[in-house]
Amino acid sequence: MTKEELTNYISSTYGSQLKPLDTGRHDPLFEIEPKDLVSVCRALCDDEKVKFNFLCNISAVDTKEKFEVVYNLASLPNKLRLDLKFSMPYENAEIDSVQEVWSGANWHEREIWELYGINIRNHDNLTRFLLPDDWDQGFPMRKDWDAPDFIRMPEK
Amino acid sequence: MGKLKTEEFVVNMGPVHPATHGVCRLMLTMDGEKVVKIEPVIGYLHRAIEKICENRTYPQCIPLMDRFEYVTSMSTNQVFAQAAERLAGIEVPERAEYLRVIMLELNRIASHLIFYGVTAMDLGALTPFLYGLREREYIVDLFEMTCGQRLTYNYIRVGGVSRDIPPQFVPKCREALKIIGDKLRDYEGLLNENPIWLRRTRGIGHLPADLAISYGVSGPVLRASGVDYDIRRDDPYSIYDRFDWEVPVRHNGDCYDRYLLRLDEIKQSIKIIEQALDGLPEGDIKAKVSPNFKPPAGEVYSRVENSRGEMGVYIQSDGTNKPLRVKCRGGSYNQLQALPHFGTDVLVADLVAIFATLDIILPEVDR
Amino acid sequence: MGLIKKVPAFLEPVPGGGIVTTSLEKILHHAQACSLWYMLFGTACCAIELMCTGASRYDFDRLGMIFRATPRQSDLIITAGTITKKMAPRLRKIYDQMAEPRYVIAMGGCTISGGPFYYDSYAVEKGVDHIIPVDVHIPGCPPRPESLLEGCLHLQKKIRAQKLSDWQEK
Amino acid sequence: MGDNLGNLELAHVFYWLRDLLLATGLTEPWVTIVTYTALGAMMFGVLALLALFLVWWERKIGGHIQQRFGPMRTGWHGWYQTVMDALKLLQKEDVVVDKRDKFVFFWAPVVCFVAAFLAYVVMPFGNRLIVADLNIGILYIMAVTTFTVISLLMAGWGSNNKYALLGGLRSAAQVVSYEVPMVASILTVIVYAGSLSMVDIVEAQSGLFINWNIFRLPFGPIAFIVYIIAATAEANRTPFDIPEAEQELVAGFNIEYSGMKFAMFFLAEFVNMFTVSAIAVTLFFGGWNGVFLPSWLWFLLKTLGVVLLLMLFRWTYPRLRVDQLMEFAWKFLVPLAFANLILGSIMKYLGWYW
Repeated sequence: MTKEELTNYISSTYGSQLKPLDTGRHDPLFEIEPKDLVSVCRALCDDEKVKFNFLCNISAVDTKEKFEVVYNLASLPNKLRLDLKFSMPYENAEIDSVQEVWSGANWHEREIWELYGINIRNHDNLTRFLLPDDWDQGFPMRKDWDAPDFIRMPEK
Repeated sequence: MGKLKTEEFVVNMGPVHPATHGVCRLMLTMDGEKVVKIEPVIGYLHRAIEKICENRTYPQCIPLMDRFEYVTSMSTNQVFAQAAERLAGIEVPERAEYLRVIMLELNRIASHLIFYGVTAMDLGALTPFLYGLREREYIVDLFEMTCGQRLTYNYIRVGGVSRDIPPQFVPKCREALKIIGDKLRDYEGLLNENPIWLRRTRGIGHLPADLAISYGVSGPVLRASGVDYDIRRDDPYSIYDRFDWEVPVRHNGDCYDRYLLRLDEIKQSIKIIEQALDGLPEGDIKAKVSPNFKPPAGEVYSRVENSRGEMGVYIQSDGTNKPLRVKCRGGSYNQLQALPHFGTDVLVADLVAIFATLDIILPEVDR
Repeated sequence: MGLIKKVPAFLEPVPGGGIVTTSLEKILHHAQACSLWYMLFGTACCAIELMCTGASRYDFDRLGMIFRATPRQSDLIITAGTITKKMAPRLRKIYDQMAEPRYVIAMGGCTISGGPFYYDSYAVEKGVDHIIPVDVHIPGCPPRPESLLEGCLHLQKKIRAQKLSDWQEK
Repeated sequence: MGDNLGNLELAHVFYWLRDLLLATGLTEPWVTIVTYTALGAMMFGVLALLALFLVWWERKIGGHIQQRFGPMRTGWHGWYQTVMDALKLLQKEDVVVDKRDKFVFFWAPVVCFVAAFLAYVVMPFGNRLIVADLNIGILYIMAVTTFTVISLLMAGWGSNNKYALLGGLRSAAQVVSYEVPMVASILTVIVYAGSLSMVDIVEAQSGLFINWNIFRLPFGPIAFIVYIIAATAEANRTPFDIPEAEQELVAGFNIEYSGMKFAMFFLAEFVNMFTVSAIAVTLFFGGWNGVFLPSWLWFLLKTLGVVLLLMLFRWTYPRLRVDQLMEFAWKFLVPLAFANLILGSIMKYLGWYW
């Protein structure tokens, strides 16, 4: 299955939940509604035609206006790649955990919770792990984050 | 006879422990010698590379990528350069692609040699450790000859490579490959059939394929569990589709298979490098790229197969000369994550063997 | 502290003890310099170079340096690699666990000043001398094994130049 | 013991010292005490020097196996490296752990050190060169070498450290298991020598090397192999060094010991290695028997040969796991040793040997 076929297949099968985006530069990128996240992921993982059973990565992005969360999926048997993405406002940012679909999402989500302060629903172990145990300076990966001893590079 | 009542106790393995390859801390709940529960505590090497990258231009990010995974830093160079090229639509010259493949594979061999030595040392054999590092020096010499650094190379740049190889590189490289190929037989003779080695590794730490996939385990560990998946072949990048080589796969998923598979990979890498050396074309080594180039807004997730599995970088660009977001994904991150789910109910000595054969290094986990 | 602190106290009152002390001073410090057992402490990139230095081509053992896994039995800690703010208390603890006389080599840019690349990182300790006293700094990112060996030779020189009176309780 | 000193070469020294002391006007019990102390000190000095040499040798051998040099900077090929190590360890701070078991923590290295030297009381270093020819010599050695395990247990318990405790317990289990095949293989030798005395065992092997037990006994090589495996385990050497397995337990039982206390453990380990090799030589390789060279030199050379074997083990093999170690002892070595013993005894009874 080539990339175009994959895009067509996803658009035709999951068209109601997934909208193609044109910012993806190498692999197909789709936008997803946060409320559909777990069900669509489950379906993508179980769909024999594509079978995205491998979660490569989850990244949160702070675009200075909103948060985006990107899921990079791969299919081991069908050798495909797909990216899913959704955005949400700064206030009360919250997403569902996908670890019931891919157990490996656990630490990626924990990291998002820790560094961005995005709450994860249905996560079994939301505890601090990258930052020091006594960290009290907020969420360092946010763009507006600042700390007394933090040296920022000049903008230019 | 009734079972004796025992009491569980907690042992902290790390952050400074000879067997944790750096600064991983495993909180082990133990029942006598038996490990009942593992809780990895990470972050002792969290250097905020992702945050720093947001404050650097694209070419400035590459040295940071070196430090993100220093054992195979060529592949981290490659994955970032590849992502930036895909974002900006840069074509890489033919010769640069060949040089990249040569360096990537040499680095894979170097990394597997370290694995060989360190694993043997963790299981108590001190001599293979020095043998592995001795042969690695030949490869390090080649890197030093090319880019002047022994460890953090900063060689693969956006649009090509930083400099051409010196004329004596090709003969030296062939010589090194020959030495390593010969010595590989010594290595196998030293450990493969050794009854103690077999008892310590065979059947220990069985990782089932479905668990591995669900936890995102990749690379040699995944292939040792019987999943035939290699990004070099199945999601080809650079020019890997031009060479004739095989993806070694083994099916038991235990420590012994993971160990053997890496030795097999060394042989395949030698094969690839020899073909690449034969086909090395003349020409440019770097496309014209401004050091301050601004890729159009967009996002890309690029991935390569390095010696620890899938090495990926997600870059989102907002059209300026600095990335909006760089997220690095290393193979060790997921392997360490999976460890508590298949590494329990073993003796502490087995845990050391499992940890060693997963080939986890901590900068990849903590970043 | 063992013998080294008690020696002058024993010998000073004895007539002619001063002569013995000076020759003893030389021997004792030579012994320290010749058998620096280093602690296995590697956090990041420099750890690989530390391993290489211990391996066949460079061979730490020539200088009488072997690794010990426990801080109690090591004389030297080579802080190979970045020390983050989370790691810093642990490093201090390890240093405190070591038995005196103990020495520190700060290996690599990260441990000297936070490194050439991490100056604007929120998580990296900018220089290991904020945490423990450093005897020798070795620049490089990572330093070559040769520079590490040279640093060790400098440390030996420094140890040999010490006086027994340096060890007295202040 | 004074009586049977008459026919031994060490007695020359003994009587010389005695006469000297009597001449200074000391009276009887004191003279005996002082002479024995001097003898003991001499023995101690020789063995300590030997242990220092073994440490250096081990590092050189390890180095050359790994294609490097080992110590080079302290004298010619680093010959006084271990002297410097010992001097340095003397200077080191003696760290005492806060929540230790005071008595046990302090005495563990002492017990280990003393136990390592006790075996040499009955060790025949050469022709008529022995401190005391006990008629239960080998039994005595088996008894006192086991003291080492008590000291390791003490160190493990007293340090109040989980790694140390695990190391101590491992060593207890290991030594108890390996004592059995070791004794069984030694018994085979005793059956043929017909005596427990070390001197008698050696003298039974006098003559050409063909008379050595390893060639003379019906299954001599098997007895020797069982013995050397068990001895490696007794001396806590790789592949049986699980009590101090560096990659698992950091440093095992001696994790909290520094300075001089650690040096005592360290030296005791090497003295132990020499002990088990010396016993192997006495039992299987004809002890001090040999031609041309003086007997004590033969003994030393043979023992160093066995030590070399142990060192080669160390630098070649990976480490066994703790349960595999037990399995190996009880399921393989013990049956083998006993089968060997029974067969050997039957053949001795039937007279099928020469």
